[in-house]
Amino acid sequence: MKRMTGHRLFWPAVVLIALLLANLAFTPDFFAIRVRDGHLYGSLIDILHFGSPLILVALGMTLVIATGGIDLSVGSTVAIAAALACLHISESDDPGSLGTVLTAVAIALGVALLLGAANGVLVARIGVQPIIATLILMVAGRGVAQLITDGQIITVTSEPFKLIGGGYWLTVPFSILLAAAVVLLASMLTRRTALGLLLESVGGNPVASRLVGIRAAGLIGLVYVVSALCAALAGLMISSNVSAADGNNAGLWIELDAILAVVVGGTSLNGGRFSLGGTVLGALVIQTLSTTVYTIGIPPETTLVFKAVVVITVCLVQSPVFRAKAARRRSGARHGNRPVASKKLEVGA
Amino acid sequence: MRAQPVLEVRGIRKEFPGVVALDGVDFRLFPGEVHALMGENGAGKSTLIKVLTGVYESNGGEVVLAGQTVRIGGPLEAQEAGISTVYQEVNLCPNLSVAENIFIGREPRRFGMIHWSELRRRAAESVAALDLDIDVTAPLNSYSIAVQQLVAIVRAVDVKAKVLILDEPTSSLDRDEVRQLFTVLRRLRDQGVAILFVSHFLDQIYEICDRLTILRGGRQEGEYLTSELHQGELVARMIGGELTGLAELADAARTEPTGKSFLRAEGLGRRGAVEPYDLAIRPGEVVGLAGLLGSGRTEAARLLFGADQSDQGTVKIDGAVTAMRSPRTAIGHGIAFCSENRKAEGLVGELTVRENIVLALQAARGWTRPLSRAAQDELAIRWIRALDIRPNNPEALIRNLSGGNQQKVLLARWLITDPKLLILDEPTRGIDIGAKTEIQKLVAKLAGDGMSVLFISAELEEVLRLSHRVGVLRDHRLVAELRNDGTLTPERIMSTIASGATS
Amino acid sequence: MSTDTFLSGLTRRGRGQIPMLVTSVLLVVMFAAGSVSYDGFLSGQVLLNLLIDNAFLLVVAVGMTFVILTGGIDLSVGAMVALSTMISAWLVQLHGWPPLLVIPLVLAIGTGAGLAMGWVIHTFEIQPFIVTLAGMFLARGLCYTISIDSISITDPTYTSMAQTRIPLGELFISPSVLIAVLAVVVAFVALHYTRFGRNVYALGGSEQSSVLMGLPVARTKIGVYGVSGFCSALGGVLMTFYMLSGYGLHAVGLELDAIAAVVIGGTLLTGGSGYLLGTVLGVLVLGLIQTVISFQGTLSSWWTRIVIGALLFVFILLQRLLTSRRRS
Amino acid sequence: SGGGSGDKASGGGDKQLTVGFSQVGAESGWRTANTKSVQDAAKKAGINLKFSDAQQKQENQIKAIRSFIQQKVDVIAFSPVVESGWDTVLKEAKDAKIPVVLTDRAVDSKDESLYATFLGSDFVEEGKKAGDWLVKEYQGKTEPVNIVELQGTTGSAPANDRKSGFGDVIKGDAKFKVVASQTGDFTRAKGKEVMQAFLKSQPKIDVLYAHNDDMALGAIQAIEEAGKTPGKDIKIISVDGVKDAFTAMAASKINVVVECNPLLGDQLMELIKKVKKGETVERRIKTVEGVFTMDQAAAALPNRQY
Ligand SMILES: Nc1ncnc2c1ncn2[C@@H]1O[C@H](COP(=O)(O)OP(=O)(O)OP(=O)(O)O)[C@@H](O)[C@H]1O
Ligand SMILES: Nc1ncnc2c1ncn2[C@@H]1O[C@H](COP(=O)(O)OP(=O)(O)OP(=O)(O)O)[C@@H](O)[C@H]1O
Ligand SMILES: [Mg+2]
Ligand SMILES: [Mg+2]
Repeated sequence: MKRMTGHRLFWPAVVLIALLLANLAFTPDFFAIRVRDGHLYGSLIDILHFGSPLILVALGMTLVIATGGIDLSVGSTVAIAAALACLHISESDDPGSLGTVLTAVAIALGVALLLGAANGVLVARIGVQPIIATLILMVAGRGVAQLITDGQIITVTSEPFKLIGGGYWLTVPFSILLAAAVVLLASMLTRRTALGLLLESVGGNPVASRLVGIRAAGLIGLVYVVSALCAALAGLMISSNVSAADGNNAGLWIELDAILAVVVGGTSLNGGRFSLGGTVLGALVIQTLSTTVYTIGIPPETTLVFKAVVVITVCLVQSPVFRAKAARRRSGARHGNRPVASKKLEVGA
Repeated sequence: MRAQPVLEVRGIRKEFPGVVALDGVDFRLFPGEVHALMGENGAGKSTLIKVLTGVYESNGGEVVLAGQTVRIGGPLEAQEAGISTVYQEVNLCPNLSVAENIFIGREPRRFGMIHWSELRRRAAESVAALDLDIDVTAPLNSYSIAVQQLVAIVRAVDVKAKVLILDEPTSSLDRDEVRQLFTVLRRLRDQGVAILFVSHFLDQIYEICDRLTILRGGRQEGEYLTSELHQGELVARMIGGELTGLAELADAARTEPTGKSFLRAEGLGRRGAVEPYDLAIRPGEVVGLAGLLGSGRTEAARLLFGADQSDQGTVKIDGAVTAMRSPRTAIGHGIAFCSENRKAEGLVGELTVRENIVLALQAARGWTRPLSRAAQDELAIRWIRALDIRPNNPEALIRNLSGGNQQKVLLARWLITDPKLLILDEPTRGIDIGAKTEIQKLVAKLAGDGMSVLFISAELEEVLRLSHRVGVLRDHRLVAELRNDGTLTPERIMSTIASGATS
Repeated sequence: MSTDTFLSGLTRRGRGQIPMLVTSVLLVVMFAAGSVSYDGFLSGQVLLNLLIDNAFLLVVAVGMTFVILTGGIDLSVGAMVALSTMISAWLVQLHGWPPLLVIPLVLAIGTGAGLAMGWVIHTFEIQPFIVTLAGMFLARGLCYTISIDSISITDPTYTSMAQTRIPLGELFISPSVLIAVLAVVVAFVALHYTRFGRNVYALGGSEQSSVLMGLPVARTKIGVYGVSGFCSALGGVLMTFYMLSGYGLHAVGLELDAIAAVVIGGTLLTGGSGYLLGTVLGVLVLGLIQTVISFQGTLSSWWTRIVIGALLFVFILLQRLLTSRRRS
Repeated sequence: SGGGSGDKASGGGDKQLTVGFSQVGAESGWRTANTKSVQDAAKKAGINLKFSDAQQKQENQIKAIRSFIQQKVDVIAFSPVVESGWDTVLKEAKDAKIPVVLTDRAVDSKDESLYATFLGSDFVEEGKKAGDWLVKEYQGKTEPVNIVELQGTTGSAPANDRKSGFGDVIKGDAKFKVVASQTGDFTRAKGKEVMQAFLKSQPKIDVLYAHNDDMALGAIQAIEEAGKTPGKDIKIISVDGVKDAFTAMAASKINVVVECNPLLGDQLMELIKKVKKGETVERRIKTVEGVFTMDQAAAALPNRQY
């Protein structure tokens, strides 16, 4: 088992390391981490810092995908959570107080919970296909976020709120700690309890899962709620990082990045087996990729071509079939795998 | 000997990561013969067939077709080379109609377009040739696994190939269908088709096969003429030892338990599936269900488990009316249901053997009370040993197991939940004779310890061997309940089915 | 018993059609509601505009239907549409190539790109999502490498394609509508009356079974991405007619619209089940929602989104409830 | 709510004017202010405004204009998503005898008769103004000036034009060097992220040119976190002129803001009335826009409306 998980994460890790090394070639002190003003400072820290929201969203997405679903609404949830929290803080008399910030966080998470539950009900109870069920919220949710912010950017100045996405704790960016804590919690929840097994079963064979008595509807509802909560946390991070809520742009297209992270992490979109570690690696790969674009100085008009090349390389490297084919080509004629004779088959009469 | 073989393999070797499935197997198939491939579960029969038809690439050895060494790149090439195959699990498309499943890839066409009416007409004809009366325009997944198996056979037979390979085609079939199938096979054989036949039913082998090849543990044990090898010896060569008898089982079944019934169905029915029926099962009692293909045995059982919703009647458990809203409710009341359709309704292919075994138990405990890893391992290893599941590695992915071994895992899944009522729908499907005996003994023992069992099997002998009472279904109606008092024979059940009356 | 069997046989056969029926009825209801609420809504031209304005989406969604029926997905379509407009504009406008050469070339490029993606998906067993996502990045990126700006087309062939009105009595349609309808008809025939089409369904039902049944899985799988690539390129050509320009930011998010149209039309994302005509209905639903919004005309940007979401929600909910009631 | 009240009331005495207005979307605070200005002005002028949001898609805008034609509005006004590709639909409008007024962005149509007039800013001009300020600021200095640029959404008209206008001006002087240029998608979060990477990969940055205020505001945070002083260690040029930017400028964090005025509602309504009456109007009407520097910021701040 241990060897297998090791295997599963091996290739995403290789890709991540390769990307980091590529950066090192362009920026010699890329790996340098200094302490500045009592904060850790360096490119690697940035990657983790900016990658944290994506890690969170991708984490929730992994669980949804494990059940064979997909959640397109996370971007809108990010925006709604950000907007709600910032609105509450900016309208309160004492934006700097911890109480205000805690209520703001509670409001954001509470609403996200409702949104996730709505998705869950649509998918699990009413039986709408996940992509459409969540598309509804994706479209409408962005409107709701804009409605909350009145289409403007709400700027907030609140020290405790700033901590969530932009602050530091024990020299480490708080968002990294928060993301790490959520990752840890999620892996405990899925691997220390039976949740992981049951989710994989529901995603792997829903019919059989019903017949063994798994409460699939409940589980599916749960993953959409978790996904929405993760997205809301990410939304708080994103808005806190820039001290502003942007209903129009916060979390725009993050669902695509999150799904990509999940897939790069080796979880199949068909549901079933999932790997949270893989997802974290996948999210880091994507964030590193963006950073690489900035550091190498790839012009914006070729950025996408570059990304395409990297993504396809990543897939190929991860594909066992590709590796096998490449290995076979390298070992040339030596392989004895094929039957001796290879006369082309004639169509029988 | 006779003419040259149509198909011959020499020294075939096939390795999977960690398993050598075939190790230097030789095998010949002559035109105009029915040739049985025999062996225990996991012996390598299906793998050999898949290598023959190009599904798997072999790691050595050669395939000779009509005297020429060939490389078959896949099922498509095999088909083009005149090899038609029914693989072990039903491998058809559940979403397509029966007619399409029969003809897909070689649909009749007119002006380059698929000629639908012709296709339907011909499909109906082919289906009728096997004495099947079904609507060929309905999607395949609306039919039971047995019908699907027949459709797969129809498809393979219809191709008019030189070589016909059938991997356990009869595992879900009743005697009538088997008889029909054999008629067809004999006709084909007489036309010179070479037929490769796999089955765990010895009497079927002796009825239809001219020659047999025995595989044991991935090696070829030998090739024999059926007429020259008697049953006992065949079994001994397959399992490499003696098989202990079944006689005492039948006796144990006679003493019928008394007492209050654990479960009682009253007027339970579902429109379009089963007509209202009454059935009671006492603790320690084994009730068999008999009936023809599509008679509604599975559907009757599914109502008891809440897998389908009943729309009439009630279920009483320990005397209290219970609404079977979902399998979860049923499980909560100590009912277990092992489905006949293991691929669609049983296995979670990506999970390991261990995980598949503990799944039902874990689901019943809920996700907050996980079984510890040690407990899981302990359970898995115990049942792997008890049912002789091969390979004996609890971490193997279940989809890589042989059909029979998968079936054993599913059985284990339900046995560890220690249910009060165990519903077994074709539990011995695809299981070899050795293991079948073990399983039957196990069921008898569990019943002896007080478990109620509802036992459904297409093999009447098996039903009779285990059951105290046999419910007979016909056309979705429970027509009779027969006491297994020693006088009950398969023939009497058959005649009950035929007359449709209580006898 | 016989009535039971008969009935079950009937529902068995009819089951597939019910969602389509429900969807069409809901569509009519929606149109009726629009007609009651807004002046000028109840006119044939509004209906025809639905087709004129969504011709390219329709074509793209047709291609997407093939892919989704096999259980795959193609995220590259929007970017391929943009790339097609870009290549057309670039070659015709900046290099003076004749349209009659450019259009087939664009179609060939689209088909080729689709086939290439299909090949990668099949040979290396990589998830379609990620391969076509890379395709999406690549196609958009290529747009920008050609030009960051939007390129206007003034070529007479293109302008006449754009501005020709084919009269239908009082009303009119554009040539693009004819092309789109033709694409639908061809695709319908291909899906329901050719082996390729049936193999598409089989592949979606079970890939493993398709392999074991000896169906040409590789050809089919690569083929559907080719079809989708072709349809995106054709959609791109239609969009070039519609916009008379090539631009890297054209058709952003079109893939989502296409997928939504296919799925609203009743096709299962898991493959194997669905109808092409459902896709047509899906496109009409999306178009009609937009028409309603623009007739309403008083919605702010965010209320626009919220109302689109809400209408979609109501539609999906009704569709779902009505079909499932019928089934049980 | 943000929407109009939806009253179909027939307004004042004479026949009420119905105007179809197709907006690009709601992608930024600037845009929202623009929308609001148009909506408020319409209400004030007693014009029945049919508003349609294109969500940044040209195809949606074309559809909206078609539907306006269908609804027989009196005048169509719109802010084109891009410049090209409007001929067909504008011709349809012309055939239906509905005059068209462009706002905010122009269209590049050869046929001048397709629209009556164009009211709005000139993005190239804005880029030039930004460049002019820079040239003036570094007049007489000789040491090289390293500039980083935060571009808007790749391919969008303001990004393209602000880049090229700026580039044209500084091209003349070899000491100006754009050492890094990336897109920040017009958002704060992206602006901050990209700036943070720039700060690590570029050894020396003298000037930041951001295509809009939001990116500049994001970048300021990154600069501060890197221990530098925005406005001093790194000079910042930004475009748009939203309130937050003025606040930052008043705090000496932004050196100069090139205004791009979204509040053209009243002007637009005037124009529309004129056009409807058949009066001749200028083909190109520029909105009043200024360049604000640090010292003017505090004074201008109270007047900022958005
Ligand atoms: N894809 C695979 N990966 C790994 N091991 C496999 C795979 N397929 C088969 N095996 C192994 O090969 C051996 C032979 O399996 P096979 O299916 O041929 O058995 P069989 O004789 O058909 O048994 P049964 O009677 O149960 O169908 C088994 O040990 C099985 O676990
Ligand atoms: N003539 C037929 N032959 C077989 N199945 C039929 C026929 N007509 C209808 N069916 C359908 O096939 C399904 C099979 O029912 P069910 O599975 O309950 O039967 P069964 O007695 O368990 O038979 P099997 O041996 O096929 O499992 C039912 O849905 C039934 O409606
Ligand atoms: Mg087998
Ligand atoms: Mg059955």
